[in-house]
Amino acid sequence: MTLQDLRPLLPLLVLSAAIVTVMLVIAFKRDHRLTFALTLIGLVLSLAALPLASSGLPRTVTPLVVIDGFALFYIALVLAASLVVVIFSFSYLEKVAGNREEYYLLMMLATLGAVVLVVSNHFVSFFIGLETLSISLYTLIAYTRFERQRIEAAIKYLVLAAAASSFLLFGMALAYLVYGTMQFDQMSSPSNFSAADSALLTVGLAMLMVGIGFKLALVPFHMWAPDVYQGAPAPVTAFVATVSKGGIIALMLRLFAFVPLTLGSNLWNVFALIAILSMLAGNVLAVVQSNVKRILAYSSIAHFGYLLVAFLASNALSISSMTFYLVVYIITSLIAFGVITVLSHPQKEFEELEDYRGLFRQQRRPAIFLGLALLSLASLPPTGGLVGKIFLAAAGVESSLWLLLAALVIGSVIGVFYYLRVAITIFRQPEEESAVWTAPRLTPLAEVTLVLLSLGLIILGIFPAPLINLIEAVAARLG
Amino acid sequence: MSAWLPWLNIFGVLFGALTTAAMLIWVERRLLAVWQDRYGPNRVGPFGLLQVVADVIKIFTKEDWIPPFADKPVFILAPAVVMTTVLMSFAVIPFAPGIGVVDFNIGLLFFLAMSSLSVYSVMLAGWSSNSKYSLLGGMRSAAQMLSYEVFMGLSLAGVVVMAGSFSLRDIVEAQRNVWFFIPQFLGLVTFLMAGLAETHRLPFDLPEAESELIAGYHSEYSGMKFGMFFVGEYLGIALISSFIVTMFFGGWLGPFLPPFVWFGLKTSVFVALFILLRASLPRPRFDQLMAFAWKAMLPLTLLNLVVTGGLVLAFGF
Amino acid sequence: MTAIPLNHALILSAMLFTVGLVGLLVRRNIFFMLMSIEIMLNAAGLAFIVAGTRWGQPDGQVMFLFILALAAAEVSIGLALILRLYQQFKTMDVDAAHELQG
Amino acid sequence: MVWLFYLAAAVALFCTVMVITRLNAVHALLYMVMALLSLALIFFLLGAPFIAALEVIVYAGAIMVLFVFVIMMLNIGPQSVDQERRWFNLSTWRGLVFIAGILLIELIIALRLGFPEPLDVTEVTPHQVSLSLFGPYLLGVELASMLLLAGLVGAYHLGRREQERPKK
Repeated sequence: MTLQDLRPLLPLLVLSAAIVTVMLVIAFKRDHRLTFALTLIGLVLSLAALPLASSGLPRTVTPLVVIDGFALFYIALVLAASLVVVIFSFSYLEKVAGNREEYYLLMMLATLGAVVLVVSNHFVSFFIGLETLSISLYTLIAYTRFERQRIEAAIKYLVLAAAASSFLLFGMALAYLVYGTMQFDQMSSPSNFSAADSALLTVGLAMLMVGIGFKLALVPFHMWAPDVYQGAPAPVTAFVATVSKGGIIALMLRLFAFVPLTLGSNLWNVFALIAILSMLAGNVLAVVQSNVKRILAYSSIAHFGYLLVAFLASNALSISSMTFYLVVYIITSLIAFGVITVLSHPQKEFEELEDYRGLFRQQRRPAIFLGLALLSLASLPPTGGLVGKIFLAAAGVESSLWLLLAALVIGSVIGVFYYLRVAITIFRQPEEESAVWTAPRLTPLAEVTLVLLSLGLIILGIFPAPLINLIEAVAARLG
Repeated sequence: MSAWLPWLNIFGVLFGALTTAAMLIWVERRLLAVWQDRYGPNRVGPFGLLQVVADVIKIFTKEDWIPPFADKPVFILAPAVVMTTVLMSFAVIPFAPGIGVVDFNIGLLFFLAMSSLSVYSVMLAGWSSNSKYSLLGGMRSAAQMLSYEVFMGLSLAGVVVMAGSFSLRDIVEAQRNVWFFIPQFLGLVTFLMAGLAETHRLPFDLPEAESELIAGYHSEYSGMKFGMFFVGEYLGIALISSFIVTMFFGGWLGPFLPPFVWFGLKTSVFVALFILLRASLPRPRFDQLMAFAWKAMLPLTLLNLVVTGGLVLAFGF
Repeated sequence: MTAIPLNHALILSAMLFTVGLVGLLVRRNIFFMLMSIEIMLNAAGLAFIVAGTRWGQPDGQVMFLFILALAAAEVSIGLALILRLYQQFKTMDVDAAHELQG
Repeated sequence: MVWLFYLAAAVALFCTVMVITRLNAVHALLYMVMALLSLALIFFLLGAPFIAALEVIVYAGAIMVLFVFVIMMLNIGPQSVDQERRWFNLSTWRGLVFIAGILLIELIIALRLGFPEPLDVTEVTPHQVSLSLFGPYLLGVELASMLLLAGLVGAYHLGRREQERPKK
């Protein structure tokens, strides 16, 4: 490692420095506002470090980490999403009794984990990034630790995530056994594998897939998603839905740019089955839910199923369409969970469908934001959701994956039904007695953020070209 | 000749360690008596030397009673663990060139491994006795030993950095020019503390604290099982003393006298120091003990390690 | 050193992994579930050591060190959660906690 | 020395099975420690003495001690054994063991294919491990400290005892 290597690492270094600073500040002076401000500054600074890091790319810094345009794009995405989540968290945490400061520390640690995932080029950094993310999430999910459902959700997540990690590790070990290296970009080296080696590799990759599938909550590894989405505090749910999954997608794209996943192979078929199941089961199960957080959980299962369609197509469009869709999905989820967060109280989350009845009459602006997010989730105009899905489908069409596309269409049609159900509830006449909850205060910062996100969503729906061009430029470097 | 030399070594060390431990019981009582201006055991044999033999006969013939409420297998296992781990640790101690059971290239780690396993004996004894004093003693010792183990390993890291090896023989050889207690004085101090805590000696004897926990984890033990805890403690003292000598005081190195004698002399000094500490220091409160470990000792060892590492890196000695 | 049949070591790790998995699925006591996870992590670690041995590289051992770090962090949080669970539900049974249902 | 490997493997496997079938948590834990010790022996035979030592120091000596510590804190005595017995449902066992057996057989078939020739094990010394730990894996070490920090902060936050009164 040389001094030149530090420059591309700047975003990570700034983030780590911010973590240490926040930790020390907490040790000497507990102050919610101060910690919040420091966290914001840390995240903004590390976003600001991105342009500084962007000269002389791509650069491999030790075998573990590679920084290239793709990585920088995803770092920006992850950091921005985490910044938004932190902004929403403030008013929620104000109502939390007890220590609030550790929340920000853990949030930044989790973000660091996701950033490491994005830049990792090696099983070791993959594993450490993933686990830093997970370990922080265990605590974040149980953060308001005197609510029973938090503990329950955290334990479920911990047990299942740890089991998934061990699958992942075993898979990595087998892959290492075959390749003799843990570095992604050396795995493509065309060595003539014996039958034995390819058998081992298939088992290894299948086990890796279990781990990744779990983190993305794909069917049949999705059991945790609804419980954790419901049980976790609303801002943490937002984090799980956006930052954590975004990091994994970036990693998956990088890993499978080198490890072959040929069309029609056994592994490919299993992936396809998972995709179809996720799209169908996610949407069908969402229909019967009456809890908005659970609905969003099932809907996220389906959405990552859609993403897999483009992934399986593995053609020129795959990476750019997935990235674009992911950006749109993250913005949409941030709006949806942001609204839930600002309306929620730690003891009583604003999550039952009944709570939303007549929201429009009582809270005009949040209702509009939420409505917009639902439109985007249902891929209706004028939002980015529509463009994204067309883009995904185009990738599928190019590789003629008709079965997967059929599932995508069926899933989307079911999706429209339940998203609109929620949307309609918002605009219905409120029941007389449901006016009990007092209108929470929307902090100016949160409101500005929501407005910006909504504008972004609409702009992506109308002028997607600039972002697509940017993504295509950065994606070209990969693979 | 060479075929049974290892066996001679093994049994020699085993016999030596056990005899030393038994002798230590007598030594401790005599020395304590001297410092407290009393006689100590002086009836059985010359200078009361046979007192230990008498004690052993008593302990052997005592009824070996297992309380009905205890968890029997674990209850029996606990004292065996302490004897096994301590005796196993003696295997890697280099007493003199040619004397010693094995020369292990990870000897130091082996020692740490055994000392971390010995925690179980106390914890299991405390748990299986199914009595509240024992349980409290067991919990205290678990917390204490876990905390002190952390910097026990770290305090030795400086020595490893300077010697460049985990092998105890290499470490002794590396002290030909200067004994490590001079450059590694902080390491010595912290290791001494950790060693005291690991052997539950005063002032760190909170797990057994007669006055508050009525002997803590081994309240329910009697007969030979109690004897094993008892002897185990003295074995521990001998072990930690000889380990300090190996790591910091040049092991067998020394002029004129044969190496083995040097080793024995140096070790005796530290055994005496352990006993003197018992005679002179009061027992701290439990939270003070923990705070001391985490807030004073751990930073000190880390500082020591960083400085040592930096110096070695800079000057390469 | 001696010649150990590496595929047998690998099969051992697969067996341990499966046993851990069975334990995880069958036991309802959260305590045993955590222990089963430890078994699975260890089995994966063994596989890494075997792989490292095959290539004569230290990388497998390095990975094991990171697994150790993970296990320590995970267990400490898991046990803290167990304490919470026991305090709030008065049980170690994970199925007793079922407030989250769709 | 090959027989030593098979002996250790048999002990590890036996103890692991015992871990998941015991009713008494402490007994299970002791079997777990035994399994870890025999695994350490296997690591040693596979030419990884450093890892063998760390397995004992960290896994058996620290992580498992935490388990015992929690058992003692919760004071789980014999009464919990009866409860475990009630939860010990044989029919779930049979089904799951069957499924897991199939999985295992598939795994073994895949693994058996791999390099049947016994390899001459070369020891990878602690020295080599440390050099690569602080060479190519330097960033990994730094990041692992962040991982441990997350664990530390989390355990501190979740484990703190005092009751917080909800603010209205």
